[in-house]
Amino acid sequence: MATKDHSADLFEFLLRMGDNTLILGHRVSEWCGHAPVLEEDIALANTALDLIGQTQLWLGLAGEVEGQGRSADDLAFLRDAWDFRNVLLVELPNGDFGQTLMRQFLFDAWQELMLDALKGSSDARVAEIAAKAAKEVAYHVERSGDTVIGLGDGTEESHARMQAALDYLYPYVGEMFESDAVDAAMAQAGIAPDPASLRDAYDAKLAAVMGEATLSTPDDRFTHNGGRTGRMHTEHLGHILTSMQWLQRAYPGASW
Amino acid sequence: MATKDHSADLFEFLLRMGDNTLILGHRVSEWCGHAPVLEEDIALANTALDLIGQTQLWLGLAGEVEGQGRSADDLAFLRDAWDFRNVLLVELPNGDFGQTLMRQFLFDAWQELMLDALKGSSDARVAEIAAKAAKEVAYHVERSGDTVIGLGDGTEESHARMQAALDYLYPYVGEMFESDAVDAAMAQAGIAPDPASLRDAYDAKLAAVMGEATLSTPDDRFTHNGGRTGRMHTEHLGHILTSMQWLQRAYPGASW
Amino acid sequence: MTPEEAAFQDRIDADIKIEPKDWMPDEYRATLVRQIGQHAHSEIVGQLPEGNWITRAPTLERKAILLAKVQDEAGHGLYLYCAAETLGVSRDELTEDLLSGRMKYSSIFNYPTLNWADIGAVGWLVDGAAIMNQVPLQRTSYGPYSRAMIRICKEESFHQRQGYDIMMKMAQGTEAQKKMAQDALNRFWYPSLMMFGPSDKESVHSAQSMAWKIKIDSNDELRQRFVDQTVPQAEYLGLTVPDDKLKWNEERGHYDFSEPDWTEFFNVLKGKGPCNTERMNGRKRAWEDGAWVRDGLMAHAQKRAARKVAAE
Amino acid sequence: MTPEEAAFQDRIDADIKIEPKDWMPDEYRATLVRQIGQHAHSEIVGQLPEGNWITRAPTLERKAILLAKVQDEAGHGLYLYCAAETLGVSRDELTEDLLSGRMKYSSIFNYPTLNWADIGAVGWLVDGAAIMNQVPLQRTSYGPYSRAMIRICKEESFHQRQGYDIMMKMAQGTEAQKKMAQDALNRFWYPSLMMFGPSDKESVHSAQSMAWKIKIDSNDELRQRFVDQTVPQAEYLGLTVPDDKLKWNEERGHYDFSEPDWTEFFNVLKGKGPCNTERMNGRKRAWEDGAWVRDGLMAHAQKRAARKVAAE
Repeated sequence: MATKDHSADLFEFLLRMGDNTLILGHRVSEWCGHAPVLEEDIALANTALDLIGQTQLWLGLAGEVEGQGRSADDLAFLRDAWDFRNVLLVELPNGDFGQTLMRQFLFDAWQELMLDALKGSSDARVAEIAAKAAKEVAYHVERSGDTVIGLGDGTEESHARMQAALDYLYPYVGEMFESDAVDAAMAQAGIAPDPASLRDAYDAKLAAVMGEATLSTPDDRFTHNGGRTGRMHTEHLGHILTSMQWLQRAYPGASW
Repeated sequence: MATKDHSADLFEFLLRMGDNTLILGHRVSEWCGHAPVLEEDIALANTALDLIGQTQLWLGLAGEVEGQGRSADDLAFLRDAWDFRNVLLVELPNGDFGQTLMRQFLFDAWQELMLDALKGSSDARVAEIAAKAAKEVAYHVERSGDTVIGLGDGTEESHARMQAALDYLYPYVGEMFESDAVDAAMAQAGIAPDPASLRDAYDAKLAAVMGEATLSTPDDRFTHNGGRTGRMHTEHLGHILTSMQWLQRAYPGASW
Repeated sequence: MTPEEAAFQDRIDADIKIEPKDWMPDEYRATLVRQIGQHAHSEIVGQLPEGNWITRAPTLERKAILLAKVQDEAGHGLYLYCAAETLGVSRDELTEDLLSGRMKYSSIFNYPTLNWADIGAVGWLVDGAAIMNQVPLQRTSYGPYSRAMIRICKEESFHQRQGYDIMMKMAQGTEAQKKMAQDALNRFWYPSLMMFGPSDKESVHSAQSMAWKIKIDSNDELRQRFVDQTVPQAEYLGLTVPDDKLKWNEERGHYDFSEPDWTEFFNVLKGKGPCNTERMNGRKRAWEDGAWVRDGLMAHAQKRAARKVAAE
Repeated sequence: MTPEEAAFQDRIDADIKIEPKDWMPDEYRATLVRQIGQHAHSEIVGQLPEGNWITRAPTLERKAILLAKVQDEAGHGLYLYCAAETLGVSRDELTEDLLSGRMKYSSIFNYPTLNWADIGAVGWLVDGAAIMNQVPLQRTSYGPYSRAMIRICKEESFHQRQGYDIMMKMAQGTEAQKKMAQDALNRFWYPSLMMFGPSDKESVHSAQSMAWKIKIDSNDELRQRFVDQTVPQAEYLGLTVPDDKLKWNEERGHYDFSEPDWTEFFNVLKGKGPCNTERMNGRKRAWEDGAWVRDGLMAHAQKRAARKVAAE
């Protein structure tokens, strides 16, 4: 275990992991009862549930590492937007079902690679969470990938919608592979991989799925960023928090 | 002035007035920057502004009458849904522009009659607020009425949308004319009219405008209710509050 | 009674399950389709009042539990549509019937969820009443329906406990939380009593349905059972059931209680409940907005099948 | 220079306003249309970042002030579209040009408003920079444009004071509020400096525009003036301008400061700012969703006119 020297960086890393799953889980949960077909209602609820479960683990560990007595709930419900460390991708609106599933696939494919690497983390607690989450995510990525393929290679309309979704979302993909001092510290301590090192495998996965889906991945590698460093989120995050944190803010100190 | 004996009822009455304008003002303000044409952006912002201004007066007086040191802001930002006393009509979602303007007209037409009666209130403070607000509302009702006519008697599509809006909203109209013990106390003290007494004039106004608009007012007088008594709001109100009260809830005690 | 009908009734009387391929009276089939379909629709529409609080659930744990519950409900809908399909009616047909208003769903879901305790009350009271209705249906005469009910009841009782757990937390919480709990009970009490339907005296279909074992107990029996079970739970929570006339009747060995307002019940049934329009609009929008998805996935499946044939 | 052109330039040099019916060079007209149109679009798109906080304004007073401000901005848009119309281009044409991306709006509105202090910063810095640009334009050579700018500047300076007032409240508020204020300044400082455009050395159009008095001061002059005005205000608020190199230069009588990141500027201009897509989608949706309204009102106006004719 290598926590002592890296605890500030590790805390930051864990927030990034947990905020990703928290915010995406929230977004996915907004679909409840409104999916195009019953099986998708079930699948979306299941995905959201897995993501919230992972959030409990990541943010729980983050609070432990921070050592100031903050629980996973405290971190989820009592920070304002600027303290969140999720990538911008997961904040983006659901849009139509295609946009939601495209966002899911773009995230799942990254998460699968990240978790796979984290299973070998020098920090046993991280490795353990990763091992548990990886099983869930293997299912997520299979499902979201299949749906992207099915809708991309479906009707003319579904193809056009999926291409529009990819065009809209792709400029947020690069942020998942950016590296900074936190990542360097994590890599050096053997806790987590350098995100940049995952990009080739990701691109290969994307190429395969988009190929089958008959969709064109944009050439431009420009990426929006600022979420995982906290420098600048989108305007959407603040609105998410108004709902997500409502009860905790309106009734501070209550136990639920 | 007749406040002493009626202060609890008067407080309730003032909340009803102020919560109507607060919640409708909030709804209208959601349009900001998204109206179909620039003049409407201006008009909607202006309507919202007037309604929020009226809210300051009604809730300010409510706090004064209550005598517990609560300001208009305290009442607006620190009550939960069950303490709101607005009619359900004003909570309903904006829908399309037609639905927003239909809701506005249905409310404006009531408010005009109510304010006209309140100008003769035995409570000088109420009369004064009513006199000020009446000038603004005379303009609102003219504008919303003209728009309902223009869109009702416009294209086939605009007609159909306006008819759908009226059909959706009409079952919320009756609540504005319901009377209870609070209203009886207000009427007896000469502070406010019995809402039921305004219905005939309202129906005449509605008939005139809907006639010109070539729209059919539903026959059924069934009405949803529960808002102005606080018995049961719609699910929409709670969501409105998450945004509206966010900063006051997240940063209690701060001065803005 | 024809010989076929008599043989059919003998099987039912002997507690032998009717299976999809067995002969059955048209009216038996029609009644089952209506009952199972309505139940399935209720599971689907029932996601909406709870979904209303998923984004505002107060803790991660509560959010996870609520998500799991809503997921279960969609699953129940699926079991039930499958059971209905064995009677020769497709899920899409049933959905169209729901959206056109030809079929109903449980009126309870036309009431709003207005504070977090409502999510507790839905589990405690609404699922509680549902279980009261459903437990006997595990023994219903139609095999697929009976088996679906067995699976569903297991999960529902879990949901009810979770709902009661929320109420407990709220009732033992801050003043505001206690007020939420009482407010929730006030609003959900009578609508829950309505879930058993009007008194059997007024119900025309009941006798035949009971003979067919599609319906097992009378509405009034179930309602009494629900009241008897729920009142002590409310007392344990320190909450007041909103009924002045509620009183233990030593002689009857049951609680006496006030009837719900049946005018309201019939109003809600006619579409005039607080949320009928919102619920139906929500489902219609989901169905209409999802058309391109269903079409797209169908087209893809056909392309794949065609490619597979071509490759063979 | 043709005699017409010379006469035109003489009028401008003599500070005589050019009016719609006067002869003017095509390029003068085109430049004005571009500049006024872009300014009008900026007012319209500029409603969105502020609109983002209207529903969350922390007090009734702040909400009212913000509504009034946004209403003013729409009004400014209207003045400017009217000024552009005097040059022979309709508002609908300009709108189509905005939505198709052929015309731009000020890049500053492609930055998000992320906390309440941002609303203060937009007033203080963004409106402050806008005024710096606009005050000289009151003396611009084209009459309708000049008159629009006079009306606009009066209101804008009011907005700037309101923005500064918000910042003051925040800077003197709780720790969290101070942090919001500093965060807002950090994010809006360099984008505000970019509002004056790249250095004139790199601008090809500037010389001609200045001769025509469409442009009065150089970008660098205005930027310097803005920095000189704003830095003491930031100090007064107790906030730190996010520039290590910022320093009073006694010799120049001005502040030395760091250039903004012009790569970012050109990226934002190309559509890659944080909010370009959201802003354009917002406007497109407003325009498309509003088509039936515009058509309906137009149809009604025609019906009325026809009825009036028939009645005469």
